Amino acid sequence: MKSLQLSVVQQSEQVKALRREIRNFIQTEQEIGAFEPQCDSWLSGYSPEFSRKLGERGWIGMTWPKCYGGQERSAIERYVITEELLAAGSPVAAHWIADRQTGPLLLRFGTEYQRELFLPKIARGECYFAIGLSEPNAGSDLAAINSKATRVDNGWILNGSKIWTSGAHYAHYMITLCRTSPMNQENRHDGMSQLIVDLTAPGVTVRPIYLMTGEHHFNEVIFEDVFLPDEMLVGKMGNGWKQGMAELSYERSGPERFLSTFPLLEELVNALQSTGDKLLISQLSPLVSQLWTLRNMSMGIAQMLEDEITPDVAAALVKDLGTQLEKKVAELARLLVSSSHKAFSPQIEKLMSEAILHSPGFTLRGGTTEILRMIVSKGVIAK
Amino acid sequence: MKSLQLSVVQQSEQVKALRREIRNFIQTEQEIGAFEPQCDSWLSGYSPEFSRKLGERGWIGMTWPKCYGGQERSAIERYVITEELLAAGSPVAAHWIADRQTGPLLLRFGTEYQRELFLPKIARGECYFAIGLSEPNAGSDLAAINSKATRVDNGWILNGSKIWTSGAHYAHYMITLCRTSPMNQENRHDGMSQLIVDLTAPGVTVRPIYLMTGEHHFNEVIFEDVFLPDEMLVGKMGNGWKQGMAELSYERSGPERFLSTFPLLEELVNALQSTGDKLLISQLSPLVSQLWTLRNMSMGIAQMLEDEITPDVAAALVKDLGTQLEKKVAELARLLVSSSHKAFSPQIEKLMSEAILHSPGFTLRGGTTEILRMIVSKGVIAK
Amino acid sequence: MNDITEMLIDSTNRIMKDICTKELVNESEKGRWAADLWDMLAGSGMITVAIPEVRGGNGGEYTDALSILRLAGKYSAPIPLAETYVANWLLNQLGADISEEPLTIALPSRNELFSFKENKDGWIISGKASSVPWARFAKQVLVIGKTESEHALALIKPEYGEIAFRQNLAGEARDTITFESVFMENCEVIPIDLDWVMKQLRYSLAVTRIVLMAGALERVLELTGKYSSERNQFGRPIHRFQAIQQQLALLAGEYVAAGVASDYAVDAFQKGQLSKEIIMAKIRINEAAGNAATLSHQIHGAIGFTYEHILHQNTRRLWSWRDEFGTETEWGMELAEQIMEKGQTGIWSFLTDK
Amino acid sequence: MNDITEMLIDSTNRIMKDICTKELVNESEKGRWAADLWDMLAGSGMITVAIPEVRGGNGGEYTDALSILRLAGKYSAPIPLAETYVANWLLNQLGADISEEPLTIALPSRNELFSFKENKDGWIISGKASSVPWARFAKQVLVIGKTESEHALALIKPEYGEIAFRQNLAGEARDTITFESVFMENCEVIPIDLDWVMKQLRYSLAVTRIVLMAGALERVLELTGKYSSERNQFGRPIHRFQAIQQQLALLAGEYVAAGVASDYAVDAFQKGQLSKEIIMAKIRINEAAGNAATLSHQIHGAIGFTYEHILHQNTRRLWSWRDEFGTETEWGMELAEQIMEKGQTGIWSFLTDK
Repeated sequence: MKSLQLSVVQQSEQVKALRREIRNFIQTEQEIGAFEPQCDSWLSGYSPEFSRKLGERGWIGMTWPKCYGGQERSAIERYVITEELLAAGSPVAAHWIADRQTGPLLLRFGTEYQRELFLPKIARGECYFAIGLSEPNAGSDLAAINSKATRVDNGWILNGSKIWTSGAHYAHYMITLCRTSPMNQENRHDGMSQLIVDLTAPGVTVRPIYLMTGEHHFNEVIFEDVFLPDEMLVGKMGNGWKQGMAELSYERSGPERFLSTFPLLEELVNALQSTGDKLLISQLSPLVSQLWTLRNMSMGIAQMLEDEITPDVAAALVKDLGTQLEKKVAELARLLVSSSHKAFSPQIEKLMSEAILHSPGFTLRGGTTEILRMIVSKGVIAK
Repeated sequence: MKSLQLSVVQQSEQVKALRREIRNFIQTEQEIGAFEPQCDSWLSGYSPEFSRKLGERGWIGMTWPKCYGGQERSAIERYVITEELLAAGSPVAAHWIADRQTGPLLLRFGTEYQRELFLPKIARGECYFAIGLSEPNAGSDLAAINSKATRVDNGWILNGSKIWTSGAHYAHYMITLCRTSPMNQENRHDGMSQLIVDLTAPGVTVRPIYLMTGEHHFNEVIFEDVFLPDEMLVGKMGNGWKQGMAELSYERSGPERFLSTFPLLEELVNALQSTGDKLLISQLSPLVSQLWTLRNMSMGIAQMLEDEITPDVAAALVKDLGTQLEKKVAELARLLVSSSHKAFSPQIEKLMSEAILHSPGFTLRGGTTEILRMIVSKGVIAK
Repeated sequence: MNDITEMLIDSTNRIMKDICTKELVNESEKGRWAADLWDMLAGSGMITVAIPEVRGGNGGEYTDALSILRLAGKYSAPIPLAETYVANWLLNQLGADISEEPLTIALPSRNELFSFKENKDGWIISGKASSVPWARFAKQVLVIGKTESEHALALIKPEYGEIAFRQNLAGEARDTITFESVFMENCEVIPIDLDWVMKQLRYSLAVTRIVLMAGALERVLELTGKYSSERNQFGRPIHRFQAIQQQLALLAGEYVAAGVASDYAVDAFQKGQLSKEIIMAKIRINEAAGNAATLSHQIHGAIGFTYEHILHQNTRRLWSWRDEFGTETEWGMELAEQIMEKGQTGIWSFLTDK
Repeated sequence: MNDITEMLIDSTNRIMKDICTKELVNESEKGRWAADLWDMLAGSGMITVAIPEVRGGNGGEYTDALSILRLAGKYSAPIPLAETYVANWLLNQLGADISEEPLTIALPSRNELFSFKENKDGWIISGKASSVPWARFAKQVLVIGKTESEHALALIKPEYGEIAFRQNLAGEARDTITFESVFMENCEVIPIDLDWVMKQLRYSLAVTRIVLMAGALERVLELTGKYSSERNQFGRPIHRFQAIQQQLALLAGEYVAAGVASDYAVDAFQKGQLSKEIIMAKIRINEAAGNAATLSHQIHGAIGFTYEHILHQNTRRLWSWRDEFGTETEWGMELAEQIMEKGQTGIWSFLTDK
C-alpha cells in the first residue's frame, strides 16, 4: 500500500511568514468591509476588486514561471494562501478556476502564444475562465458529449452547448471540450479537442441556471456557429479527452474540498467558547480531528504534485471524505446551537443557512461520490 | 407508495395480559438462575430445558393449528412472546429455527405425515431443526448450490455439503435444499427440492466452524451417501427454490433483527439512570426513537402477515435498519460508558464484548445488506 | 381508514394537485398570499376539522385533520393550516370561539410572555414574538401572556402591531411581530393554566411538523423513484446502478420509518396522549428529514439543485420543519427526563407499556 | 526515511513474517508467551531503540521505534513492545537504568496510586492496578505511587504480588495485579513530578496505540483487497460489484486518513510535543478502527467471522486498542479544554499554528 503513503509536510519559516502576511491582508480587508465571511465562497464569492488585490500581491498563479506573470513559489506556499482565503470565507470565485485549472492546463498543453496572452492577465486577477465539459446529456458520462467544432479556413465553427458552467456569466473565456471528428461508438473518447472560446463572441449565449437558493452561479452556454480562430486550439487536435481529464484532476484534492463550510465552524466555536460549555465543544472533537487529518492529507498531496507524482487515489479520497465533512459541519452546528440555551448571532444563522442550502452541491461538483469511490477501489485493487 | 404503508397495531387487553404472563415467567427464571441475559441469545443461548419450559406453556408454535400442537394464537401474540424473550436476552436458540421457519414451512408445504410427525414435538420444545441452504461455493449466490439427491428405490441418496448451518450440532433434523435434477445453466433455479435429513443418520458428518470468539454455533454438514426415505420430501419435487425463498422470507422482519443487542441497552440505561446524568441519557434518544420506530414497523408487518399480505420490501427494510441499530447500540455504549466517570458493572462489560464481537454477524445473516437494498430499490421502482 | 376519511383525503389531494402547483409555491415564497388555496379548502370544510359541528366546526377526528395536513406537507402548501388547526383546537377546548380564517400562534419561551393590561375600553398589549408562522397573512395571532392577575392567551390582529418579514430556509413566512403598548378595543383575553396550554401547544405543534414532514418525504421518494427510472446514464436508467439502488433503499427506509413514526404519533395524539410517542416520532422524523434530503439530492444530481426543479420545495421544507417546534436535541432532553422519571422498571417497559 | 530506518523496517518485517504467524498469535491468546519473538527482536536490537548507546540503548529515533511498533500492530505481535518502549524512554529521561526484558506499565487514575513505605531493608508496597498489559509476562511493572514524602515510580516484579489473568477483546493479556503490603528488598523507587510523568505516560501510551492501530489497519486493507479480488460470486470477483467498490473505497479512506493522522502524531512526538496532534490522531484513528472493522467484515462475509480466518486477529485488536489509553470521548474532552484555553484566536489558528 506504499502508493497510498503521503508525506508529512514541514512548514518552513518562509511559509510561516507568508501565512502571517495573508492573515494580515485578510484581516484588513474585513476591517474595511471589503467582504463578509461566507460559506462556499469559492463558488459564491464573486469580487473582481478582491481578485485584483490578490493579483497585485502576487497571490494568483503563484507557482507559475515569472515570465508569465507567476511568482515561482512552491506548491505549499500556494496551498497556504488558498487555505487561508477559504477558511476566512473570502470572495475568491472570480479568478478561482483560472488560477486552479486554466493556468496549469495552458502551462502544460497551451501554445506559447496562449500562455503569453492569458497567463499574465489571469495572474493580475483580471481574466477569468470557465470550464466547458458537461453537456445536458453528458453528466457523469462525459464521453457522451457532442458539441462539435467543424474545420473552416483559419479556424473552426462551433455548435452545441455546455451546462453547469460556473461563472460563465462573468468569465471572459471558456475552455471547451468538443468533437473535432465525428463520434466513434467504439471509442467515444477519440476525436475530442479543447478550444478556447471568447464568451463575448457572436453566437455565444449564456443562460442563467438559478440554484434552488435563487442564486446565479451556473449557466447553460449555447454556441451557434461560433467562429474560433486557429490559435485557440489548446494542445493537440484529438487529444481533448486526455487534457480534459488532466484539467479535472487539478481540482480534486485542494482545501476547497473540506473548507466550504469552515466559516460556520469558526463562528460556531467562537460562540460555544463564549458559553464556556466544554461538553458542547467536545462534541466537535471528532469533526475537528477529521478536519485536521484532511488538511494534512491535502497538503501531502500538494507536496507530491510539486514532485510531479499524481496521487489520484489519495486525491479522490480527500474529496470524498472532505465533502462528507462539509455536510457534517452544518448538521452538527444546528444540533449544538439548539442544545445551547444561548441565543446565537444572526451571523451564525446566516452561515448555517448557506451551509445547509449549498450542501447538496458539495458532493456533486468534481465527480460524484460514486465515481470517486470507483476510482479509489480500482486503485486499491490494482496495487 | 401505498404498498409501503404499514398499519398501527393496537394492543388488546388479551395481549397485555399475555405480556404480563411472559414477563413474570422470565423474571422467575432469572431469579432461579435459569439464565443470565446475553446479547444475540437467539443464536448463542442454547438451553433445551428453557425451550421445554416454553413448550409446556404453549409459547412455541403459538399460531399453529391445535391439531398439530399449536395454540391458534394471533401473530401479534406470538410477536409479544418473542420480543419479550429477546429483550430479556433469554436462551431461545435451541428451538428458534424450528419455531420461526420449519413450522410455517411444513404447514404450507409439508405432507400430513410430516406435520403430524414433527410439529407437536417442535411445539413441545423437544425437536430442533437446522436450515440447509448455503454451500461453500454458494453464499449470496444461492442458485449455485450443488448438493445432489439421486433417486433410488423408496427414497434418495444425498451427497454434498452445507455450510454456516447454525445449530446443526444439536438440531435433530435439517431441511436441505438440493438438486434432484442436474443443474441447468439456463435456469439455475430449476430442479431443486427440499428434503428432511435426520442429522443422526449414517453418512452425515457435522463439523464445527468456530467463530472468531471461539464460540461454536455454526457448522459444516457433509453428506456422504445419506439415504433419505420417500416421506422426507417436502412439498413438490423441483419446487425447492421457491420453497427455500419462502423459508427465508419468514426470517426477515422479526424483532430478532433489532433486539440482538438490547440486553446491553437495558443494562446501560439502568446504569446511566443511576448516575442521574440526564445529558448522557439524552444522547441515547435518537437510538431509542429508532428502536421504537423499528418495533412499530416490525409489529405492523407481523399483523400484515397474519392477513396474508407479504410486505417484502418493508420486511427487508426492518432487517437493514435493524441490524444497523444493533451495531450502534454497541458503539454508543462504549462512548457513553467512557464519558461517564462512574465505574460500570462487569455485566455491562460482558454484554458490551458480546455485542461488539457478534456485530459482524448481524448484517450477514439472512441476506447481506447489499442484497436487501437491491430488493428494496427494485420494490420502490416497481411501484 | 373509514369512508369519510378516505373521501376527505381524496378531495384534498385533488385540490392540492390542482391549485398547489410548483408555480403557486414559488410565488408564495416571493410574498404572495395563496388566497385561492385557502378559500378552496375553507369552502370544502377542511379548515375546522376535528371540531364538533355544535361548536361551529366540521366534525371528524384529529386523524382526519392530520391526514389533510400531511397532504399539505406533501404539496408544500403555503398556508397556516397547521397553526389554524392547533389554534382552533385549543380555543375549542377552552370554550372559546373558533375561526375559519387563517390563524397563527406565537409560541413563547418562558421569559417572553406578552403583557395584557386592561383599561376601561379594552386592552393594552405589549410583547414581541419571533418566528411566527405566516403572521403577515394571519387574521389573528394567538399569543400567550400575563394580565395583572393571571396567565392568559389573547387573539390579536397582527396589523395592530409591527411585522418584520422573515422567512425560514424554505421561504415560508416566519415573521417577527412587535406590540408596544398597543391599545385594542376588541380583543379576546382568556385566562389559562399556563403549563397546560404550553404543553398542549408544544406537543400539538410538534405533531403538525411530524405529519408535514411525513408528507414531504412521500413526495421526495416519489420524485426520486421517478427520476431514477427516467434518467439515463451510460446507456441505462440510473436505478440499474448498484450505488443508486443502495441509496434508493436507504431513502425508502427513511420514508417508511418516518411514516410509521408519524402514524403512531398521530394515533397517540388522537387518543389524547401528549406523550413519549410524539417525542420519539419527532426525533426520528427529524433525522429522516436530513437523511432524505441528502439522499434525494445525491440521486438527482445537479438538476435537483436548481430552482427549476420541484425537489427543493420539499427538501428545503424538510430542513426547516425539522428545526421547528423541537430539534432532536431539545426533544431528546425531554425524552431523557421521561426515561429518568418513568423508566424505573427499565427501558423495555418504558418503550412497550402504554 | 533514511537508510537505517529502512533497514530496521525491513528486518522487523522479516522477523514478523517468519515468527509472528497466525498460529503464534492464536497460541498466545490461549496464554502462551511468545518467547521466540521477543528474543529475536531483542537479539536484533529492536527493544531499546531511541535510547542513546551511551545509556545502554540501541540509538535511533522515536520514529524508528514507532515504525517497528507499527509493524508489531500489523502482525498482532503478542508482546509488550509498546509498554517496554515507553517504560524505557521514561526511565532514561529520569536517568534510571533501562532494560531489554519485557516491561509493562500500570497507568493509574489519580486515586489509585500505589503506596511505597520504606523500611530499613527495602520497601513495603501496596496497591492494585487493573488492565495492566501483559503483566503476567513482564519481568517488571512500572507503577506510580507515593512514598511518605513524595510521588514516586517503582519497578516491581509482578510475581511478588497476585496476578489475576484478564484479557481484552483481542485475547491480549490485560491483567489485574495486587500488592498487599508486599516486602521487596531490591526495588527501585524513583521520586517523580507526578503531573509530568502522568502526562508523559498518557501521551506516549496513546501514541503507541495510534501506531499499533495504523499497522493493523494496513493489514485489514491488504486482506480485504486481496479477498475481494479472489472471491467470486455470480461469476466474477466481488470487487467488480459497485456496492463492494463503495465499501472498499470507504475502507481505503479510513486507512489513508488513519495513516496520515498517525504520521503527524509521530512527527509531533519525535519533536517532543505532547500536544493536540496526538489527541486528534487518537480520536481520528479510533474512529477509523471501528469503521474499518465493520467494513472489512462486511466485505469478507461469513468467512472473516470465523476463527480460522486471520482477519479477526486484526479487527479484535482494533476494537481493543481504540479503548486503550483514551477513547474519543476522553480525549475529546481534553481537546475541548485545549480549544478553550488556547483557541482565543479562533479554531483556524488553533489548527494551523504550531
